[in-house]
Amino acid sequence: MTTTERALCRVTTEKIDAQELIDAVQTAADGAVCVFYGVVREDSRNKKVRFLEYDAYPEMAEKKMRDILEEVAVRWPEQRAAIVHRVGTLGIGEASVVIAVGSPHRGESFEACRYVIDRVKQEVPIWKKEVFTDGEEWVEGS
Amino acid sequence: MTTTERALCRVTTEKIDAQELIDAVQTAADGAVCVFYGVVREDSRNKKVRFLEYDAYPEMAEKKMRDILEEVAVRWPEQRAAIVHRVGTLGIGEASVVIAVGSPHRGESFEACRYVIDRVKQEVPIWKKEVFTDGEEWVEGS
Amino acid sequence: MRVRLRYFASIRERLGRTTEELEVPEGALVSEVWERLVAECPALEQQRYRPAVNQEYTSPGHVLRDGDELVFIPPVSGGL
Amino acid sequence: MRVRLRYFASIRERLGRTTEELEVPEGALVSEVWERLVAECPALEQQRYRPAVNQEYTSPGHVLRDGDELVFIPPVSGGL
Repeated sequence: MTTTERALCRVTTEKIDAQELIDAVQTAADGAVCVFYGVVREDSRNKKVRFLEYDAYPEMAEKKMRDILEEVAVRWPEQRAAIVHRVGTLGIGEASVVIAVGSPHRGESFEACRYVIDRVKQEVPIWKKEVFTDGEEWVEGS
Repeated sequence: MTTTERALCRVTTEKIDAQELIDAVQTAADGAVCVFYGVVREDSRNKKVRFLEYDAYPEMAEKKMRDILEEVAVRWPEQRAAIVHRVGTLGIGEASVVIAVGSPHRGESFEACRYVIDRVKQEVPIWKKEVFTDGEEWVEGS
Repeated sequence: MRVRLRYFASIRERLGRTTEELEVPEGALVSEVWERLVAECPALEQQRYRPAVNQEYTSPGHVLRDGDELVFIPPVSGGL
Repeated sequence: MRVRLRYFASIRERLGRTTEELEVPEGALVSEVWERLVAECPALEQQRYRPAVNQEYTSPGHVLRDGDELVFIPPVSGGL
Protein backbone atom coordinates (compact mmCIF):
# COMPACT_ATOMS: atom_id res chain seq x y z
CA MET A 1 0.00 0.00 0.00
CA THR A 2 1.44 3.30 -1.06
CA THR A 3 1.18 6.49 0.89
CA THR A 4 -1.05 8.11 -1.68
CA GLU A 5 -3.49 5.28 -2.18
CA ARG A 6 -6.26 7.19 -0.50
CA ALA A 7 -5.17 10.58 -1.81
CA LEU A 8 -7.69 12.73 -3.61
CA CYS A 9 -7.16 12.83 -7.39
CA ARG A 10 -10.16 12.97 -9.62
CA VAL A 11 -11.50 13.93 -13.02
CA THR A 12 -14.96 15.41 -12.69
CA THR A 13 -17.62 17.11 -14.77
CA GLU A 14 -18.75 19.18 -11.79
CA LYS A 15 -17.66 22.49 -10.36
CA ILE A 16 -14.59 21.92 -8.18
CA ASP A 17 -14.98 22.41 -4.44
CA ALA A 18 -11.59 23.66 -3.20
CA GLN A 19 -12.58 23.08 0.42
CA GLU A 20 -12.82 19.35 -0.27
CA LEU A 21 -9.19 19.37 -1.42
CA ILE A 22 -8.05 21.40 1.58
CA ASP A 23 -9.81 19.00 3.94
CA ALA A 24 -8.09 16.12 2.16
CA VAL A 25 -4.56 17.47 2.59
CA GLN A 26 -4.47 19.53 5.79
CA THR A 27 -3.31 17.90 9.03
CA ALA A 28 -2.74 19.27 12.52
CA ALA A 29 1.00 19.35 11.77
CA ASP A 30 0.55 21.86 8.94
CA GLY A 31 1.26 25.56 9.14
CA ALA A 32 0.65 26.22 5.45
CA VAL A 33 -1.81 25.26 2.76
CA CYS A 34 -1.20 26.36 -0.82
CA VAL A 35 -4.06 26.13 -3.30
CA PHE A 36 -3.67 26.67 -7.02
CA TYR A 37 -6.58 27.28 -9.40
CA GLY A 38 -6.15 27.05 -13.14
CA VAL A 39 -8.94 29.17 -14.55
CA VAL A 40 -10.34 29.88 -18.00
CA ARG A 41 -9.13 33.15 -19.37
CA GLU A 42 -10.80 35.28 -21.93
CA ASP A 43 -7.92 35.80 -24.33
CA SER A 44 -5.79 33.22 -26.00
CA ARG A 45 -3.24 34.17 -28.64
CA ASN A 46 -5.05 37.45 -29.21
CA LYS A 47 -8.41 35.82 -29.86
CA LYS A 48 -11.49 36.04 -27.66
CA VAL A 49 -12.42 32.74 -26.07
CA ARG A 50 -16.16 32.07 -25.69
CA PHE A 51 -15.67 28.91 -23.67
CA LEU A 52 -13.43 25.87 -23.39
CA GLU A 53 -14.14 22.19 -23.83
CA TYR A 54 -11.95 19.82 -21.84
CA ASP A 55 -11.61 16.20 -22.86
CA ALA A 56 -9.85 13.54 -20.78
CA TYR A 57 -8.78 9.93 -20.90
CA PRO A 58 -10.16 9.62 -17.41
CA GLU A 59 -8.70 6.32 -16.15
CA MET A 60 -5.19 7.21 -17.28
CA ALA A 61 -5.57 10.83 -16.13
CA GLU A 62 -6.36 9.69 -12.61
CA LYS A 63 -3.51 7.19 -12.73
CA LYS A 64 -1.02 9.86 -13.83
CA MET A 65 -2.31 12.23 -11.15
CA ARG A 66 -1.72 9.52 -8.58
CA ASP A 67 1.81 9.05 -9.94
CA ILE A 68 2.39 12.79 -9.46
CA LEU A 69 1.16 12.60 -5.87
CA GLU A 70 3.60 9.73 -5.34
CA GLU A 71 6.40 11.91 -6.66
CA VAL A 72 5.41 14.60 -4.16
CA ALA A 73 5.37 12.07 -1.33
CA VAL A 74 8.90 10.94 -2.20
CA ARG A 75 10.30 14.41 -2.68
CA TRP A 76 8.53 16.13 0.22
CA PRO A 77 7.64 13.40 2.72
CA GLU A 78 6.01 15.84 5.14
CA GLN A 79 3.55 17.15 2.58
CA ARG A 80 0.30 15.92 1.07
CA ALA A 81 -1.29 17.03 -2.19
CA ALA A 82 -4.61 16.63 -3.97
CA ILE A 83 -5.65 17.27 -7.58
CA VAL A 84 -9.10 17.63 -9.12
CA HIS A 85 -9.46 18.39 -12.83
CA ARG A 86 -12.75 19.34 -14.38
CA VAL A 87 -13.79 18.35 -17.91
CA GLY A 88 -16.64 19.35 -20.20
CA THR A 89 -17.65 22.90 -21.04
CA LEU A 90 -16.12 25.68 -18.93
CA GLY A 91 -16.86 29.38 -19.11
CA ILE A 92 -14.51 32.31 -18.55
CA GLY A 93 -13.31 32.47 -14.95
CA GLU A 94 -14.24 28.90 -14.07
CA ALA A 95 -11.61 26.61 -12.55
CA SER A 96 -10.43 23.76 -14.76
CA VAL A 97 -8.03 22.40 -12.16
CA VAL A 98 -7.49 22.87 -8.44
CA ILE A 99 -4.42 21.62 -6.58
CA ALA A 100 -4.00 21.80 -2.81
CA VAL A 101 -0.87 21.12 -0.77
CA GLY A 102 -0.68 20.90 3.01
CA SER A 103 2.74 21.45 4.56
CA PRO A 104 4.41 22.21 7.86
CA HIS A 105 6.33 25.03 6.16
CA ARG A 106 5.28 27.73 3.73
CA GLY A 107 8.22 27.66 1.33
CA GLU A 108 7.82 24.02 0.48
CA SER A 109 4.08 24.32 0.05
CA PHE A 110 4.64 26.71 -2.86
CA GLU A 111 7.36 24.54 -4.36
CA ALA A 112 5.29 21.38 -4.19
CA CYS A 113 2.15 23.04 -5.52
CA ARG A 114 4.03 24.47 -8.46
CA TYR A 115 5.67 21.12 -9.09
CA VAL A 116 2.26 19.46 -9.24
CA ILE A 117 0.73 21.87 -11.75
CA ASP A 118 3.85 21.70 -13.93
CA ARG A 119 3.69 17.90 -13.92
CA VAL A 120 -0.05 17.89 -14.60
CA LYS A 121 0.57 19.98 -17.69
CA GLN A 122 3.29 17.58 -18.87
CA GLU A 123 1.82 14.19 -18.11
CA VAL A 124 -1.90 14.05 -17.57
CA PRO A 125 -3.94 13.09 -20.66
CA ILE A 126 -6.39 15.97 -20.70
CA TRP A 127 -6.91 18.34 -23.60
CA LYS A 128 -8.63 21.62 -24.11
CA LYS A 129 -10.42 22.96 -27.14
CA GLU A 130 -10.71 26.70 -27.37
CA VAL A 131 -14.00 27.84 -28.82
CA PHE A 132 -13.70 31.35 -30.25
CA THR A 133 -16.34 33.58 -31.71
CA ASP A 134 -15.15 32.48 -35.17
CA GLY A 135 -14.01 28.90 -34.88
CA GLU A 136 -12.48 26.39 -32.54
CA GLU A 137 -9.18 24.63 -32.03
CA TRP A 138 -7.70 21.83 -29.96
CA VAL A 139 -4.71 23.13 -28.04
CA GLU A 140 -1.75 20.78 -28.27
CA GLY A 141 1.04 21.25 -25.75
CA SER A 142 4.70 20.97 -26.55
CA MET B 1 -5.12 57.41 -6.73
CA THR B 2 -2.94 54.32 -6.62
CA THR B 3 -3.70 51.03 -8.29
CA THR B 4 -4.28 49.27 -5.01
CA GLU B 5 -6.54 51.82 -3.39
CA ARG B 6 -9.55 49.57 -3.64
CA ALA B 7 -7.59 46.38 -3.02
CA LEU B 8 -8.73 44.01 -0.28
CA CYS B 9 -6.51 44.08 2.79
CA ARG B 10 -8.09 43.68 6.16
CA VAL B 11 -7.59 42.66 9.76
CA THR B 12 -10.61 40.79 11.03
CA THR B 13 -11.79 38.86 14.08
CA GLU B 14 -13.93 36.59 11.90
CA LYS B 15 -13.25 33.38 10.03
CA ILE B 16 -11.64 34.24 6.69
CA ASP B 17 -13.67 33.60 3.55
CA ALA B 18 -11.12 32.71 0.85
CA GLN B 19 -13.74 33.07 -1.88
CA GLU B 20 -14.05 36.76 -1.06
CA LEU B 21 -10.32 37.19 -1.72
CA ILE B 22 -10.48 35.22 -4.96
CA ASP B 23 -13.40 37.32 -6.16
CA ALA B 24 -11.39 40.43 -5.30
CA VAL B 25 -8.34 39.47 -7.36
CA GLN B 26 -9.51 37.36 -10.30
CA THR B 27 -10.18 39.01 -13.66
CA ALA B 28 -11.14 37.61 -17.07
CA ALA B 29 -7.50 37.98 -18.12
CA ASP B 30 -6.30 35.51 -15.47
CA GLY B 31 -5.36 31.91 -16.08
CA ALA B 32 -4.10 31.29 -12.55
CA VAL B 33 -5.13 32.05 -9.00
CA CYS B 34 -2.80 31.12 -6.15
CA VAL B 35 -4.20 31.11 -2.61
CA PHE B 36 -2.05 30.71 0.48
CA TYR B 37 -3.44 29.85 3.92
CA GLY B 38 -1.34 30.24 7.04
CA VAL B 39 -2.91 27.84 9.53
CA VAL B 40 -2.45 27.09 13.21
CA ARG B 41 -0.39 24.01 13.76
CA GLU B 42 -0.44 21.77 16.75
CA ASP B 43 3.28 21.64 17.51
CA SER B 44 5.63 24.48 18.10
CA ARG B 45 9.19 23.91 19.20
CA ASN B 46 8.25 20.45 20.46
CA LYS B 47 5.42 21.71 22.63
CA LYS B 48 1.71 21.09 22.11
CA VAL B 49 -0.21 24.22 21.22
CA ARG B 50 -3.74 24.47 22.66
CA PHE B 51 -4.61 27.59 20.73
CA LEU B 52 -3.10 30.86 19.52
CA GLU B 53 -3.94 34.45 20.33
CA TYR B 54 -3.21 36.98 17.60
CA ASP B 55 -2.84 40.65 18.46
CA ALA B 56 -2.57 43.44 15.88
CA TYR B 57 -1.96 47.14 15.59
CA PRO B 58 -4.84 47.20 13.15
CA GLU B 59 -4.52 50.60 11.44
CA MET B 60 -0.82 50.15 10.80
CA ALA B 61 -1.27 46.48 9.86
CA GLU B 62 -3.73 47.42 7.13
CA LYS B 63 -1.45 50.23 5.98
CA LYS B 64 1.55 47.89 5.73
CA MET B 65 -0.56 45.31 3.90
CA ARG B 66 -1.54 48.00 1.43
CA ASP B 67 2.14 48.89 0.99
CA ILE B 68 2.85 45.23 0.20
CA LEU B 69 0.08 45.17 -2.41
CA GLU B 70 1.66 48.29 -3.94
CA GLU B 71 4.98 46.47 -4.11
CA VAL B 72 3.25 43.62 -5.95
CA ALA B 73 1.62 46.04 -8.39
CA VAL B 74 4.98 47.58 -9.19
CA ARG B 75 6.84 44.31 -9.53
CA TRP B 76 4.12 42.32 -11.32
CA PRO B 77 1.87 44.86 -13.04
CA GLU B 78 -0.40 42.19 -14.51
CA GLN B 79 -1.24 40.69 -11.11
CA ARG B 80 -3.53 41.58 -8.25
CA ALA B 81 -3.28 40.41 -4.65
CA ALA B 82 -5.42 40.50 -1.51
CA ILE B 83 -4.59 39.84 2.15
CA VAL B 84 -6.86 39.15 5.10
CA HIS B 85 -5.37 38.45 8.52
CA ARG B 86 -7.44 37.18 11.40
CA VAL B 87 -6.82 38.15 15.03
CA GLY B 88 -8.14 36.91 18.36
CA THR B 89 -8.24 33.28 19.48
CA LEU B 90 -7.59 30.63 16.82
CA GLY B 91 -7.73 26.86 17.23
CA ILE B 92 -5.59 24.20 15.56
CA GLY B 93 -6.19 24.10 11.80
CA GLU B 94 -7.81 27.51 11.56
CA ALA B 95 -6.47 30.04 9.06
CA SER B 96 -4.71 33.06 10.54
CA VAL B 97 -3.99 34.61 7.16
CA VAL B 98 -5.18 34.10 3.62
CA ILE B 99 -3.49 35.63 0.57
CA ALA B 100 -4.85 35.41 -2.97
CA VAL B 101 -3.12 36.37 -6.20
CA GLY B 102 -4.73 36.50 -9.64
CA SER B 103 -2.38 36.28 -12.60
CA PRO B 104 -2.37 35.62 -16.33
CA HIS B 105 0.43 33.08 -15.78
CA ARG B 106 0.92 30.34 -13.24
CA GLY B 107 4.61 30.80 -12.46
CA GLU B 108 4.26 34.40 -11.42
CA SER B 109 1.20 33.70 -9.31
CA PHE B 110 3.31 31.47 -7.06
CA GLU B 111 6.16 33.97 -6.94
CA ALA B 112 3.92 36.88 -6.05
CA CYS B 113 1.95 34.92 -3.45
CA ARG B 114 5.13 33.79 -1.77
CA TYR B 115 6.49 37.31 -1.88
CA VAL B 116 3.38 38.59 -0.12
CA ILE B 117 3.47 36.09 2.75
CA ASP B 118 7.20 36.67 3.23
CA ARG B 119 6.63 40.43 3.40
CA VAL B 120 3.67 40.04 5.74
CA LYS B 121 5.88 38.11 8.13
CA GLN B 122 8.54 40.82 7.98
CA GLU B 123 6.53 44.02 8.09
CA VAL B 124 2.97 43.74 9.33
CA PRO B 125 2.52 44.55 13.05
CA ILE B 126 0.69 41.42 14.14
CA TRP B 127 1.85 39.09 16.88
CA LYS B 128 0.96 35.64 18.05
CA LYS B 129 0.95 34.20 21.52
CA GLU B 130 1.22 30.45 21.76
CA VAL B 131 -0.87 28.99 24.54
CA PHE B 132 0.46 25.59 25.56
CA THR B 133 -0.94 23.09 27.99
CA ASP B 134 1.59 24.41 30.52
CA GLY B 135 2.05 28.10 29.87
CA GLU B 136 2.03 30.72 27.17
CA GLU B 137 4.49 32.81 25.23
CA TRP B 138 4.51 35.70 22.77
CA VAL B 139 6.40 34.70 19.66
CA GLU B 140 8.84 37.37 18.56
CA GLY B 141 10.17 37.15 15.02
CA SER B 142 13.74 37.82 14.02
CA MET C 1 -5.11 -11.08 -31.57
CA ARG C 2 -7.18 -8.05 -30.71
CA VAL C 3 -6.35 -4.67 -29.21
CA ARG C 4 -8.75 -2.03 -28.03
CA LEU C 5 -8.21 1.53 -29.19
CA ARG C 6 -9.66 4.68 -27.69
CA TYR C 7 -9.44 8.10 -29.31
CA PHE C 8 -9.40 11.51 -27.69
CA ALA C 9 -9.38 15.18 -28.58
CA SER C 10 -8.05 16.05 -32.07
CA ILE C 11 -7.46 12.41 -33.03
CA ARG C 12 -11.00 11.48 -32.02
CA GLU C 13 -12.41 14.34 -34.09
CA ARG C 14 -10.28 13.50 -37.12
CA LEU C 15 -11.24 9.83 -37.04
CA GLY C 16 -14.83 10.51 -36.08
CA ARG C 17 -14.99 7.69 -33.53
CA THR C 18 -14.17 7.18 -29.87
CA THR C 19 -13.26 3.53 -29.64
CA GLU C 20 -12.76 0.36 -31.68
CA GLU C 21 -11.36 -3.15 -31.49
CA LEU C 22 -8.68 -4.00 -34.04
CA GLU C 23 -7.44 -7.38 -35.16
CA VAL C 24 -3.63 -7.22 -35.38
CA PRO C 25 -0.97 -9.88 -36.10
CA GLU C 26 1.00 -11.44 -33.25
CA GLY C 27 3.97 -9.23 -32.39
CA ALA C 28 2.45 -6.10 -33.93
CA LEU C 29 4.08 -2.83 -32.92
CA VAL C 30 2.37 0.32 -31.73
CA SER C 31 3.84 2.14 -34.72
CA GLU C 32 2.25 -0.31 -37.13
CA VAL C 33 -1.18 0.41 -35.76
CA TRP C 34 -0.52 4.12 -36.12
CA GLU C 35 0.46 3.58 -39.75
CA ARG C 36 -2.87 1.87 -40.39
CA LEU C 37 -4.66 4.90 -38.94
CA VAL C 38 -2.64 7.30 -41.07
CA ALA C 39 -3.39 5.21 -44.18
CA GLU C 40 -7.08 5.49 -43.40
CA CYS C 41 -6.94 9.16 -42.43
CA PRO C 42 -4.04 11.05 -44.07
CA ALA C 43 -4.84 14.16 -41.99
CA LEU C 44 -3.15 12.31 -39.11
CA GLU C 45 0.22 12.34 -40.88
CA GLN C 46 1.43 15.48 -39.07
CA GLN C 47 -0.25 14.60 -35.79
CA ARG C 48 2.15 14.45 -32.83
CA TYR C 49 1.37 11.86 -30.18
CA ARG C 50 2.76 9.74 -27.34
CA PRO C 51 1.45 6.20 -27.35
CA ALA C 52 0.04 4.69 -24.16
CA VAL C 53 -0.55 1.00 -23.63
CA ASN C 54 -2.71 0.00 -20.69
CA GLN C 55 -2.61 3.57 -19.40
CA GLU C 56 1.17 3.95 -19.31
CA TYR C 57 3.21 5.95 -21.77
CA THR C 58 5.39 3.82 -23.98
CA SER C 59 7.35 3.98 -27.25
CA PRO C 60 6.27 3.39 -30.87
CA GLY C 61 8.36 0.19 -30.85
CA HIS C 62 6.29 -1.37 -28.06
CA VAL C 63 5.16 -4.92 -28.94
CA LEU C 64 1.43 -5.32 -28.44
CA ARG C 65 -0.21 -8.23 -26.67
CA ASP C 66 -3.70 -9.60 -26.94
CA GLY C 67 -6.21 -7.50 -25.01
CA ASP C 68 -4.04 -4.38 -24.71
CA GLU C 69 -5.66 -0.98 -24.55
CA LEU C 70 -3.82 1.35 -26.93
CA VAL C 71 -4.26 5.10 -27.02
CA PHE C 72 -2.44 7.65 -29.14
CA ILE C 73 -2.18 10.61 -26.80
CA PRO C 74 -2.13 14.00 -28.55
CA PRO C 75 0.16 16.53 -26.81
CA VAL C 76 -1.69 17.23 -23.57
CA SER C 77 -3.06 20.65 -22.71
CA GLY C 78 -4.87 20.26 -19.42
CA GLY C 79 -4.27 22.35 -16.34
CA LEU C 80 -4.94 25.89 -17.50
CA MET D 1 3.77 68.76 23.81
CA ARG D 2 1.93 65.48 23.96
CA VAL D 3 2.35 62.17 22.18
CA ARG D 4 -0.02 59.25 22.19
CA LEU D 5 1.41 55.79 22.91
CA ARG D 6 -0.22 52.46 22.15
CA TYR D 7 1.12 49.13 23.38
CA PHE D 8 0.81 45.70 21.85
CA ALA D 9 1.65 42.07 22.54
CA SER D 10 4.54 41.47 24.96
CA ILE D 11 5.09 45.17 25.64
CA ARG D 12 1.40 45.68 26.42
CA GLU D 13 1.46 42.75 28.81
CA ARG D 14 4.65 43.89 30.54
CA LEU D 15 3.35 47.43 31.02
CA GLY D 16 -0.18 46.34 31.82
CA ARG D 17 -1.82 49.05 29.70
CA THR D 18 -2.87 49.52 26.10
CA THR D 19 -2.59 53.25 25.59
CA GLU D 20 -1.56 56.50 27.21
CA GLU D 21 -0.82 60.15 26.48
CA LEU D 22 2.63 61.36 27.53
CA GLU D 23 3.85 64.92 28.03
CA VAL D 24 7.30 65.20 26.44
CA PRO D 25 9.67 68.15 25.91
CA GLU D 26 9.91 69.84 22.50
CA GLY D 27 12.36 67.95 20.32
CA ALA D 28 12.11 64.72 22.31
CA LEU D 29 13.46 61.63 20.57
CA VAL D 30 11.75 58.27 20.25
CA SER D 31 14.65 56.71 22.16
CA GLU D 32 14.09 59.05 25.10
CA VAL D 33 10.49 57.90 25.45
CA TRP D 34 11.68 54.30 25.37
CA GLU D 35 14.18 55.06 28.15
CA ARG D 36 11.34 56.38 30.30
CA LEU D 37 9.44 53.15 29.79
CA VAL D 38 12.48 51.04 30.68
CA ALA D 39 13.03 53.12 33.81
CA GLU D 40 9.45 52.41 34.83
CA CYS D 41 9.55 48.74 33.82
CA PRO D 42 13.07 47.25 33.86
CA ALA D 43 11.75 44.00 32.33
CA LEU D 44 11.70 45.94 29.05
CA GLU D 45 15.48 46.35 29.03
CA GLN D 46 16.06 43.30 26.79
CA GLN D 47 12.96 43.92 24.69
CA ARG D 48 13.66 44.23 20.96
CA TYR D 49 11.46 46.65 19.03
CA ARG D 50 11.14 48.81 15.93
CA PRO D 51 9.59 52.20 16.64
CA ALA D 52 6.70 53.44 14.51
CA VAL D 53 5.50 57.04 14.40
CA ASN D 54 2.12 57.69 12.83
CA GLN D 55 2.03 54.11 11.55
CA GLU D 56 5.34 54.16 9.72
CA TYR D 57 8.51 52.47 10.91
CA THR D 58 11.21 54.91 11.90
CA SER D 59 14.46 55.07 13.88
CA PRO D 60 15.14 55.62 17.59
CA GLY D 61 16.61 59.04 16.69
CA HIS D 62 13.30 60.27 15.20
CA VAL D 63 12.33 63.70 16.60
CA LEU D 64 8.77 63.67 17.90
CA ARG D 65 6.15 66.32 17.16
CA ASP D 66 3.05 67.30 19.04
CA GLY D 67 0.19 64.86 18.45
CA ASP D 68 2.33 62.01 17.12
CA GLU D 69 1.20 58.44 17.65
CA LEU D 70 4.19 56.42 18.85
CA VAL D 71 4.28 52.64 19.04
CA PHE D 72 7.16 50.37 20.00
CA ILE D 73 6.62 47.38 17.74
CA PRO D 74 7.89 44.08 19.15
CA PRO D 75 9.36 41.76 16.48
CA VAL D 76 6.32 40.77 14.46
CA SER D 77 5.09 37.19 14.24
CA GLY D 78 1.94 37.27 12.18
CA GLY D 79 1.24 35.17 9.13
CA LEU D 80 1.62 31.63 10.35
